[in-house]
Amino acid sequence: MFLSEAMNQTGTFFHLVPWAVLFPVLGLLINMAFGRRMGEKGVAAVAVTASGLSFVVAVLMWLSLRAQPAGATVPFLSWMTPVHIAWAFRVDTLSVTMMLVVSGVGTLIHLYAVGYMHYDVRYKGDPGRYARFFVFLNLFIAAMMILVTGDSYLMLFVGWEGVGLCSYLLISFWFEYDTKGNLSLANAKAGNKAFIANRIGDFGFLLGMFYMFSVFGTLNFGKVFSEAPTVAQTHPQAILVITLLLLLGVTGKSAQIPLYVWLPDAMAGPTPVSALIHAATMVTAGVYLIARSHVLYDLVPAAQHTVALVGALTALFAATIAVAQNDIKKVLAYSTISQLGFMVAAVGVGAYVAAMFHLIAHAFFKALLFLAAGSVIIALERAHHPLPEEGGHDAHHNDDPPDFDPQDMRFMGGLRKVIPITFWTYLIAGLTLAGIPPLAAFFSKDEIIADTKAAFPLVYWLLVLAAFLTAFYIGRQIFLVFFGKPRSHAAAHAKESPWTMTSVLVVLAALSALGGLLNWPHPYLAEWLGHTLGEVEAAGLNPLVAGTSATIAIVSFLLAWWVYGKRPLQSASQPDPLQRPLGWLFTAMQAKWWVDELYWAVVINPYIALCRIAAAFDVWVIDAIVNDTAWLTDFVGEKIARWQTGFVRNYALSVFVGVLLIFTYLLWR
Amino acid sequence: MDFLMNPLNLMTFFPLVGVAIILLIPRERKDAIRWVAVVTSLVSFFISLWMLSMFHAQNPNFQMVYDKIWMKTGGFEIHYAMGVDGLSILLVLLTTLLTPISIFSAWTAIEDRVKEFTIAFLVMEVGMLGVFLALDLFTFFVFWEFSLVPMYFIIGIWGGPRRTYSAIKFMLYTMVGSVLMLLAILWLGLSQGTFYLPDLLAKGVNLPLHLQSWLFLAFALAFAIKVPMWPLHSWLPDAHVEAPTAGSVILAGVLLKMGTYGFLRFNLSLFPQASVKYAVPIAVLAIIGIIYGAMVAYAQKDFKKLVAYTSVSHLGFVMLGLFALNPLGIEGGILQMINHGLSTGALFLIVGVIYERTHTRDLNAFGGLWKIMPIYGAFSIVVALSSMGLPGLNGFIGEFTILLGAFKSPVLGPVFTIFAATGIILAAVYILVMLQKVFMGPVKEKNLGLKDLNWREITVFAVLTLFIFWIGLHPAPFFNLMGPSVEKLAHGLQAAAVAMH
Amino acid sequence: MVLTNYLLALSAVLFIIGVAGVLVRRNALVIYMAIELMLNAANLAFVAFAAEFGALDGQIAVFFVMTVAAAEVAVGLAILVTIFRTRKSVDIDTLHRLKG
Amino acid sequence: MTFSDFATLLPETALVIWASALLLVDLFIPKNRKGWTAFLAVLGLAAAFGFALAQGRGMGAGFGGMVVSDGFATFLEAMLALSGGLGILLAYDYLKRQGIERGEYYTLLLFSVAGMMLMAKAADLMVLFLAVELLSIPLYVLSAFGRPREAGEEAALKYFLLGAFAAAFLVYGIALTYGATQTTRIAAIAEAVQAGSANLPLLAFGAGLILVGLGFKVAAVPFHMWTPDVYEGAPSPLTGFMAVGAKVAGFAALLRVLVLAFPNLGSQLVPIVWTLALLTMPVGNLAALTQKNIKRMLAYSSIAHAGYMLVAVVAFADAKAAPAAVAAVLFYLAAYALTNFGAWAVVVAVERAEGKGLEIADYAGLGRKHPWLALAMTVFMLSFAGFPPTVGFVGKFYLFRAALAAGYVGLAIVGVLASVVSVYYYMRVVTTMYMREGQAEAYGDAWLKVEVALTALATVFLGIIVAPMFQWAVQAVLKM
Repeated sequence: MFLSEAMNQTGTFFHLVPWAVLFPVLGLLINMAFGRRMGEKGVAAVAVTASGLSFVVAVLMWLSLRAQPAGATVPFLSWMTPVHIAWAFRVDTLSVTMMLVVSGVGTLIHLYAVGYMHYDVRYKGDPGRYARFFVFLNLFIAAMMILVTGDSYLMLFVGWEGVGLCSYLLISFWFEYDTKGNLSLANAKAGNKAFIANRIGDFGFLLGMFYMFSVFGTLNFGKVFSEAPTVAQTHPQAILVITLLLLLGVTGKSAQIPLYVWLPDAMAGPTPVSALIHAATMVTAGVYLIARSHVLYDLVPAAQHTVALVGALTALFAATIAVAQNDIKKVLAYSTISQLGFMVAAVGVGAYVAAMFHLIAHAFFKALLFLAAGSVIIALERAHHPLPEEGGHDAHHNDDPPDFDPQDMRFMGGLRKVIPITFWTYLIAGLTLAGIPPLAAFFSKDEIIADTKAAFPLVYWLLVLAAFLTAFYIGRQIFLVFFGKPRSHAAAHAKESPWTMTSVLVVLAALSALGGLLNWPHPYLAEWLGHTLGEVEAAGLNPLVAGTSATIAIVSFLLAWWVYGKRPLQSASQPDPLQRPLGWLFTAMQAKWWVDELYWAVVINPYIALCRIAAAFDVWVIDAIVNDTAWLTDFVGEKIARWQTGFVRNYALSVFVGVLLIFTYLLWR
Repeated sequence: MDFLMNPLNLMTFFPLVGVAIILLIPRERKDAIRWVAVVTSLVSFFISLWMLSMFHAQNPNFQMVYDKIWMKTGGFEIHYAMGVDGLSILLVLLTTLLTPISIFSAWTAIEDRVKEFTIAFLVMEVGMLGVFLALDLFTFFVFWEFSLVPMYFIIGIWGGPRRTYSAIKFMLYTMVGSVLMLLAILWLGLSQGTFYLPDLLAKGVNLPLHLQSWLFLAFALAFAIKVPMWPLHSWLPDAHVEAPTAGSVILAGVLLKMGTYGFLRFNLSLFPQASVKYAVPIAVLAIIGIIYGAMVAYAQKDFKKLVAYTSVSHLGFVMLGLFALNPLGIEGGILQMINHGLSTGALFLIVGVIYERTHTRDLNAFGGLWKIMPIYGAFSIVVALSSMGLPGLNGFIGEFTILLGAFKSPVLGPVFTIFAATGIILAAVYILVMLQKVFMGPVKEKNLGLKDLNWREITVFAVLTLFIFWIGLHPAPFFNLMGPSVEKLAHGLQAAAVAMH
Repeated sequence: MVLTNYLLALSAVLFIIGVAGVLVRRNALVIYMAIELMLNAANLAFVAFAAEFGALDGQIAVFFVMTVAAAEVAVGLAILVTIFRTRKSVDIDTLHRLKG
Repeated sequence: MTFSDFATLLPETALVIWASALLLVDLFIPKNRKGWTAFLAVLGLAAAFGFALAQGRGMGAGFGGMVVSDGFATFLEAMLALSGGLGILLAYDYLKRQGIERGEYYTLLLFSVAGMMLMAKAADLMVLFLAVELLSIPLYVLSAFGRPREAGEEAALKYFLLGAFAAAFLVYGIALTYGATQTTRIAAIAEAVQAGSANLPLLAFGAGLILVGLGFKVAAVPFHMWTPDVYEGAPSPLTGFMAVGAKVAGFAALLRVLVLAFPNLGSQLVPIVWTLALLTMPVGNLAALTQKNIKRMLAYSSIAHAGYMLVAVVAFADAKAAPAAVAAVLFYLAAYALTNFGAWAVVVAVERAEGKGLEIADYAGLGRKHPWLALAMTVFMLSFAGFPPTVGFVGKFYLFRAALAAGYVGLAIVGVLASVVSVYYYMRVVTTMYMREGQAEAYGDAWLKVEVALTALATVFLGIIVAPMFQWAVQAVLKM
């Protein structure tokens, strides 16, 4: 590799940034055209290479930025000429951070999926869809790269909707099944839900852009940010409205209240998708958007407060739901919503570095949690009905109940012995999530909580409470899944996943554990991002806050052990130990506070009814008026023809009447 | 001879050469007839490319003008005049592109009276091109009215069970508006002493506002029915549902654009003050159309009807853009006309593909088709996404520009954009539900044996998809073609708006 | 002058009687006679005006009208005869096959 | 009475002499050779056509101002001579096919044409009356030509009685006009009004009655009721001829009388003509909607077309708009004539013995079995409905232009909306031909086919190359 030759005159690689998008696009085109002929290995090689090359580009950008921290803008192709917006890439420390996370974690997950999907397509009975999966995955990398490298809000929006599309395509990847593998429309509907919820958010984003364009005359980041202070003087309301509209977009993409409802259902997608899109990368786009727009948000405290409050409420709300779920992925899904709430709250109080820090850490540990969960699920699945190539001959020779669900934690238990690598990595990730020092999330979450304490006490208390619940539900999960006795045949006979999967788990576990080093003890990340975000925060380890949160985490985790670990469940049908003490509260949490039902009753069903009414109106009023006009014309014609009686004298009378009328008129005038 | 040396005349009337040849071919030799039709329309397409190569994008005026006096009577002259400018060139290209595509797509779908079918299509092309190119009100009206006839036959002969009803409804409904427009044309010609558009534009229509308004309304009625704008749309679902696939493609792709083009070419250009006066009511109707069309589309059980109602919604966007009365809105409107032609044309082809295989359009009869027909599924998803305005595909470019135009419009404003933008959410709802019902979910047993696309269908979809991506990713060439003409038009409108206030 | 007025009044009365005859009678022959009455009412008017103006052209017009009426009656009677041959009646109320 | 007097009347004179001679010659033509009579009749019409054209822009007044040869008359005479020829072409094969071939058909037709031509030339109300009768009497006879078909006889009697009834109104109107102005000369009437020597109230009544008489001829509502019955009952070729000839002659007289005799009676007469137009268009079109018999449908449609033309006629009193209005009516008459002959030729071709094959439903499948015939019929229907590029469209264009130029916007709106209604029933024929399966048959000899082809081509050709004919019509406008 002749790196020096690839450098341009200024000695950087910035001009190569379009390749971060183009490599995955190339990969998906190849797989789309030849995927069926290349076989699984070929498809996997192309997809992983494409994603990996994208990561290489990101690394090159990182190297270049070290030399020139100011970054660069790389124009690529003219685009929306009427509004003077081109395809142009922006390379700065913020975008490159995101690029590294996206392509890095993305590539790891590509690797994991190589093995995972091999089994998945076979369990679902359509091996032909292997290539399609990697096409979508590459498309996702491309779209995400557009999102994070775009030089304007419009280009960001392209990636924004593009990742939404990939999310939709991958959620409904097994469009003929539900999550348990029964023939159903459920997965397809989950995909629709995700896309539509995102569209509602995008509606706000779009309006925000329109308003922004009409005030600033451009959507280009550089110009908007440089003019923002002036505009804040001339149009004080404008920036507030714009930032709030953007927030609506954020609630859609980053699954905040009130649009979070799609994310739990999004777990219908294959597990690598849940890890990559619905945990590590796409859902953090909202955080990225606000961080990117920090110039605007900093100008309007009211918007910041709203953002912080939304984030904190979401963090707590989702955590309460996570406590009562039985589906291993659903718990993680609500956990993701909750953690995203932390990040959003952080950007809301202006703690952009902390948010980004947590974003990165979360990308590692949450991806790991999902992948490990996927490993658990596959392990149970394989034990439940082994593939023919693995010596399985009779699908149902085990004694699992008919409602067995490989994702339901009540059918697990004791797995730490049969799938040890998965267990250990899961444990690391779980402890990270719980905020146990010195794992990555301890530092990042701690920074967030510390920053909110000064800025917005209400948010601080909400977050503390959420942090308590976080450690509890992850503890509950770990004890339910890995400890105690196996509560099903499959759990007892589970086998460890192949090395393609476990190796990724190990790498991610290492990253989760050591991720804290990014910003502690030396604030590398703060300095790095400071080039873009403008301010370098004081390297934060507030001993008091740190101590408190560490204590909370440990206490909460122990509480989980006390409830679920000390006296493990004996069978799958046994009620949850919290059911009795918490009563209706537990039921409400388990039922997700009936938010879905509320939306159905208040929004969706009325809309469907309205559509039906409109359709009926169209037929019975609008079209009926047209047809009735025609009918009336015909009717009158028939009546007129009826005058023609055939009797001569009537005809003569008609003439005579005509004469009379003429005479009357002449006399009368 | 100089008549045929003009590319516009040559392109417009070349299909008649094909008609003449087809008349000589025995009716049993269906493939020969089809080939002649496809090749003829392709020649017209190449002539249109020739025209494109001679077109100067920086020139906002009419180009390649061919102007001869048709008849000279009493007080004034009626011209036969053709010309092209930035407002029409894209629509001309769309027409010459979609005609061969739709003839090609009907290769196996139409087996009965192939001779008449191809003749109808070629004659139709003459009418459509004439409408977009005519520079004289009389010439325009001749083509406008004439283009009804072949479509009447296409729906009426090769359509579904209620074809005669739909055909006559299509015809009568359209005529109600166009006869009043004829009177308006006459009135305008009489009062201004000419029907020749460049003259009218150069002098400006010199009438008091209330007379302008009446003329504006008469033109608007004709075009609003054609577009169709809410609540004058009810001929559309019937016509679309009954028409054969190729007919639907042309109907949605080109014929509806004749309405929006009419607004652009005549209402906005000739009556700028009246346009300012009526911009708000028309925009309100457009928005009702956007939302209503989307809602009714959602409630349909017939695949084709669903697509038909999406047209009501999409053309609402076009109308909103045009009546934003600023360059942004108008450019978006024009581009969206093209986008709608490509996307909805393709959607109708999608319906046609499955109808040809299963002989049903009931949305509940499908499901999981992506599994058995992956190529079909892939194209369909792209087209559907284009239709719902996914960024990176063509629909978004148009909708974004339109909405932004309306937002910044001197006569409309943010409220219009807010309501119209809900259409983007609702579009996602009906498109996704459509995809879900047809392409997702479990496969029905009777559909298991369905064949994926053949090379002919793949060619058709590939061409359309190419344009869908091209406009979505790099629309600059398209905007450049229309830019100067739109600027000129918007300049006049701006002046009128200033004069009004 | 006075005479003219009387004559015109008579002519009008005759004309109206003729019209009434056409409207109320069912026999085709009688109807035609009523029409003749109307024509003659016109003739009377012509003559009356001619007399008042002292001009000849009005009186000549009468000859035209009478001649034409004669020609008409020839054709009319032929048609009536034909009809009578086929349906043995000249009652026009039986003739209403063509209608609607 | 000099030679020049006859010269002004040459086409009519020649035609009458020729017809009289043919009446005798026909006696010597064997029964199975009646084609000769037809041929000779056409020859006579050709001569009349030639004579009419030879008169060019006109030869001035003749017979002491009772007739006038002007461009207006020339235009109409040429058209009427052609109509006569087309009428004979229409009839020749039909009469043989129906077994009613007699030489008198052609001679009577010639007389009728002579009457029509005279009507175009009449400059005196008495001549007008004579012309009306010369036109009508042969038609009464011809209506019953299908003897002993009851429908034909009924039609003939109805036509005769009502025609005579209307003629009586016409005569009475002439008498009143004479009483009011001391003259029956058309030009002199206007002069008398202008000079103030006319008895205006009396004149208005006279004019009103003349309108009734002529309104009957052109089938204006409410004087239209004879039309459907007669058109349905009469032999189809005759109906085709009558629908054109009688209407052309009627409008010729109407225009000449209104524009030249009563231009100053606008305030009295315009509202009447306006109302006639307003009633005629919708009634004709609406009644045509529900017809199942194609002859009846075309009859109502002819009423409707009379209504469109009346719209332009309303402009007669407006000195500025009148010339264009007259030209528009002339053009429309020509357009109507062409289209009408074509359509009736198809009707004749499809009609079977015993009056079968006249339902619109009988046209089902024509598009498959006889594509060219169906195509021609489509062209005619489109022309009737006013679709470009047919001559019918251009005709309507000019008519409504004339109406707008005179300021009759309301009438024009009613007119165009009524024409939308007409699209429905015209297209129903097309729909039946192409979109219904059936066993339509077509007969007819080469001449009939030639007529169909010629009229179809002309309908389209004159719809595209409009200028020459319209130029002619413009030059043919009435001058004092």
